[in-house]
Amino acid sequence: MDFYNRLMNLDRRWVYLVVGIAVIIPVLNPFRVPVFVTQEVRSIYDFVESLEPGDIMFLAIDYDPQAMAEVHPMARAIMRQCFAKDVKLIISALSQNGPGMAEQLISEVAREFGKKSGIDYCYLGYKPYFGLVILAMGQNFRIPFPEDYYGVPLDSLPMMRDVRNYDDVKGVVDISSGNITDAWIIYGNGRYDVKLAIGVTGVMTANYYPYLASGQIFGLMGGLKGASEYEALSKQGDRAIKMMSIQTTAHIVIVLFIVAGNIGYFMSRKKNKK
Amino acid sequence: MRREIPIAICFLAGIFYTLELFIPHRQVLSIFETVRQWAQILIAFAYVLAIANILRVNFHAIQKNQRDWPYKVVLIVSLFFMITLGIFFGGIGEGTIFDWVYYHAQYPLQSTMFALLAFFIASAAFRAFRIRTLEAALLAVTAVLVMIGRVPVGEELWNNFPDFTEWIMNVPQLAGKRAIMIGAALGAISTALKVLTGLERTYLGGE
Amino acid sequence: MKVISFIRVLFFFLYFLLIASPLSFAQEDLSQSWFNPHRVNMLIFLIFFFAIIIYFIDRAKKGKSLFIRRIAGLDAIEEAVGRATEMGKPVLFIPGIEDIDQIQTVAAMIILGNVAKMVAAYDTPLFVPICRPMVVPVAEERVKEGYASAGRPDAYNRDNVRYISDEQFAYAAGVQGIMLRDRPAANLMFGSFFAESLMLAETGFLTGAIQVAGTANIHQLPFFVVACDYTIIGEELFASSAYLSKEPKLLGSLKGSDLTKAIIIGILALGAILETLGITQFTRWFFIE
Amino acid sequence: MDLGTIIWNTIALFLTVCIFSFLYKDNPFYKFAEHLVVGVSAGYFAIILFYNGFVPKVWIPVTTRGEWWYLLPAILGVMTWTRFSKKWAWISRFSIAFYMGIAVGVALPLEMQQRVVKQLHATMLPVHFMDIQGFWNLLIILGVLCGLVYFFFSVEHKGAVGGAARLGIWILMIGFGAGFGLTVMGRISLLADRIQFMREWYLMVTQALWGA
Repeated sequence: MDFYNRLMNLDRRWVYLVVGIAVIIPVLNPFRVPVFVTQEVRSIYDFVESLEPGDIMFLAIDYDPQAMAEVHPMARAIMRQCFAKDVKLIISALSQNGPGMAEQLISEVAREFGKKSGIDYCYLGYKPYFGLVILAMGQNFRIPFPEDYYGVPLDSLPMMRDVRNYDDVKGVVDISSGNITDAWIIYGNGRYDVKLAIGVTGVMTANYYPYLASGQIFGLMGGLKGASEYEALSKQGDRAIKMMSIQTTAHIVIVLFIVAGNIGYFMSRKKNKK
Repeated sequence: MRREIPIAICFLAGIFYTLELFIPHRQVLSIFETVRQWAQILIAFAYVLAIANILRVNFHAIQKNQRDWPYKVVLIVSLFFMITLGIFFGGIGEGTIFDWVYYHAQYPLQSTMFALLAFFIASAAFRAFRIRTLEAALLAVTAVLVMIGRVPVGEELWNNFPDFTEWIMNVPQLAGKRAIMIGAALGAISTALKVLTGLERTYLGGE
Repeated sequence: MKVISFIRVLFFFLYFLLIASPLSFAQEDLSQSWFNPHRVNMLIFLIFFFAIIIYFIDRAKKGKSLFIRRIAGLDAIEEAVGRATEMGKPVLFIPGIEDIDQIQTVAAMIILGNVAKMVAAYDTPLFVPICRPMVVPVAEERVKEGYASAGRPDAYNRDNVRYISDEQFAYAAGVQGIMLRDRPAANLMFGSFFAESLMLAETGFLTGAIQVAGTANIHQLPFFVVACDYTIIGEELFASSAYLSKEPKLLGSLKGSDLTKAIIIGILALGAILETLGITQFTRWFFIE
Repeated sequence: MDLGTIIWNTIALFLTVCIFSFLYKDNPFYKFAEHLVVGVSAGYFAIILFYNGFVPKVWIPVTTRGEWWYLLPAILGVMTWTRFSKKWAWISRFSIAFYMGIAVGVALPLEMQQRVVKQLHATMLPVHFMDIQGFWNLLIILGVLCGLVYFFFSVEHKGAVGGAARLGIWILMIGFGAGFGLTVMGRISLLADRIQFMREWYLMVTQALWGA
């Protein structure tokens, strides 16, 4: 068998081996791939940067644990950036399986920055029917959430004393893996004019560009790539960036295999014709 | 009798639940919900059939000394091992042995099976993405473009690469997906309708 | 007379278009009422579609012959089974990983019956690994019936319909085991598949089997298209029961579904034209909360 | 690091390697792991259904609250067991029919709503040439139309219908290619996750044996 034929009929185990190596190397020796920051991610970063210490921002953690790999780094980076700047956070978790995961993240980051519940942040937790919850919070956070996640009445939390509704927060960043994003756009922004930015999974990203163009959202982070951009900008964490390097090598290797297979196919066909 | 009654049951239950979408009455909805719970209970009981099937098939294999029969012993022992742990060793809560076995045996096994897909997806791409016909070309070229567009290499090559992949997702991909979805839904609905009216009674089996 | 009834239909149409169109986002409390007025459009669509299907089934029963185009993937089933029997190797039928409540699984069971009939004539084993308990009895019955109708009830082996596991990847592992060790020469995969699709199709390719797959799960179709010899796409799966059995009542429903598609194409074109002209009433009528 | 954790994690590592060994070829270790995962998961589901299906939904309501009507589904469930007898097997059809009826009834309107009417609504887009989106809208509409034509079964794919169907299949192919390319990322993440686990095991064991 000549070279091209052999290339075309390469044993699958060589493919496995090369793909394995392409993933193992960046896991063991993480390197940085260039991160191109897009405007839609930068505007979220700029917004958070523009906040003063003591300002309040609303962070909506609206995804299930299955989507963690892609969007968790976004939530983490934004939370860390806020706490580093002493910006206060109100956090909700409107996805059914999300509250426990959100709580873990919050307590982990809060411990790192020495932040206290009720003083530096307020975790509202979960209530069903996200559309209605988002609408009700436009009246007063206390309607859907008389108490926070830990069962403490909002009225007794120092940071919530003068906070009633969206008018008292500087903006909302919604990180989501499902249609809760739509509710935030339709009800949050549409009804109450909330200044809104979103972070979504890779598959969802394309659907939300129209809202960016129309100004209904001011920023958009899409999937692992958006997360890595935000990490690079804010310099808070590098999980998504690391993952990006693994993805890059693996994708390149697979594409090269496809190209090699086609070269083998065309060259051997050419020879057969002769 | 043996056929007509089941068909009647299926028809009534089907019509009842088709109407659910149109009746917002609270009490009625709670009845719907209760009866739906019944279906879940039914499955819990039907699982006995599944276990019986596993035991029968594997016992026969062991009895006949079929090739690989020692592994069937592993299968049956591990099945009973899990059931024993769940019932006699503290239930299924966090920190029980059942939980530990789940996290350190079942979970790694399953997630490694899942991870094998990374290799399979590569070998399938290598083998099948040969540009033999126009259809194959469209398939292969789109896949390669989307793969490149998802990682920073794309931007390195061409500034608008990510926008281009998004266009692929947003226009041709979306159109194809919708066409399949609408067609498949119509097919599913007409099959469902035939089941409901008893025209299609395969699920009941033969006489 | 015709004119009058036409006007009546038109009036009816306009009434729904302009007055009853369910477009309000009203938050009124419906928890005590017996009908949700916002879903009146859905009800009409459903009744309309049912009527078309029933009409065509009825017509087909009266003996009007119906044309149906060739579906390569379904012809390939026969070819694959034929090759397996020639080689004296088993046939593997995988009915997806969802329960019998999923319509795709029902469609798979219909195909299974036909495959059993094909296989029964020869002494070729037919393996059916199963992922959900409720599918077990149905599949057993289907295979038994298939063998019986081919005149070989004695050839039916109950142990070949095997429950494997409810867990997706445990199921995939079990099926891979059958592929590797029993070496079926034909793998038929029909039903609702998820991530395990590529696992099964790649392992099947390794063993050199002819593979025919069909699913309506859009996200898994790419993998079947890439790794199998023939792929049945979306609605073709549901059409298969009519295609394989050639029963007039089933062919009739296919015709009805085709007409519905033609109507949908018309509605779509009309909607786009009206939307382009800035008339949004029509589109809104297809809005569902 | 206590010994228990190390032992459990070593078991997990061993099983992980067993499964990966399949990539080279089928072997006794993989066979062992394969049968183990099938057995363990079948047992796991039996227990989960027992504690989540039977205990809270039948046992507790009937024995502690006296809500006897929860026995009805239990009877339906027991009826499936008649399949063990040749003579009475037909009784199991009642349960299957009940289950099918509910499933089909729930699915019917939802399929219509989610996959037909909502998709239709989303596809009725304005076509214009003011910006590029207006033109893309035209492509989307044409794509959906041609895709639908491909699914016509009762007309021969010749002439105009054949042309549209062919265009339809091209669109589907582009969609499949995109779907394939998009999935690669997720699958690679899963592999990275397993490799990360193996690395952590290595670090844990070396630390336990030789200290930090």
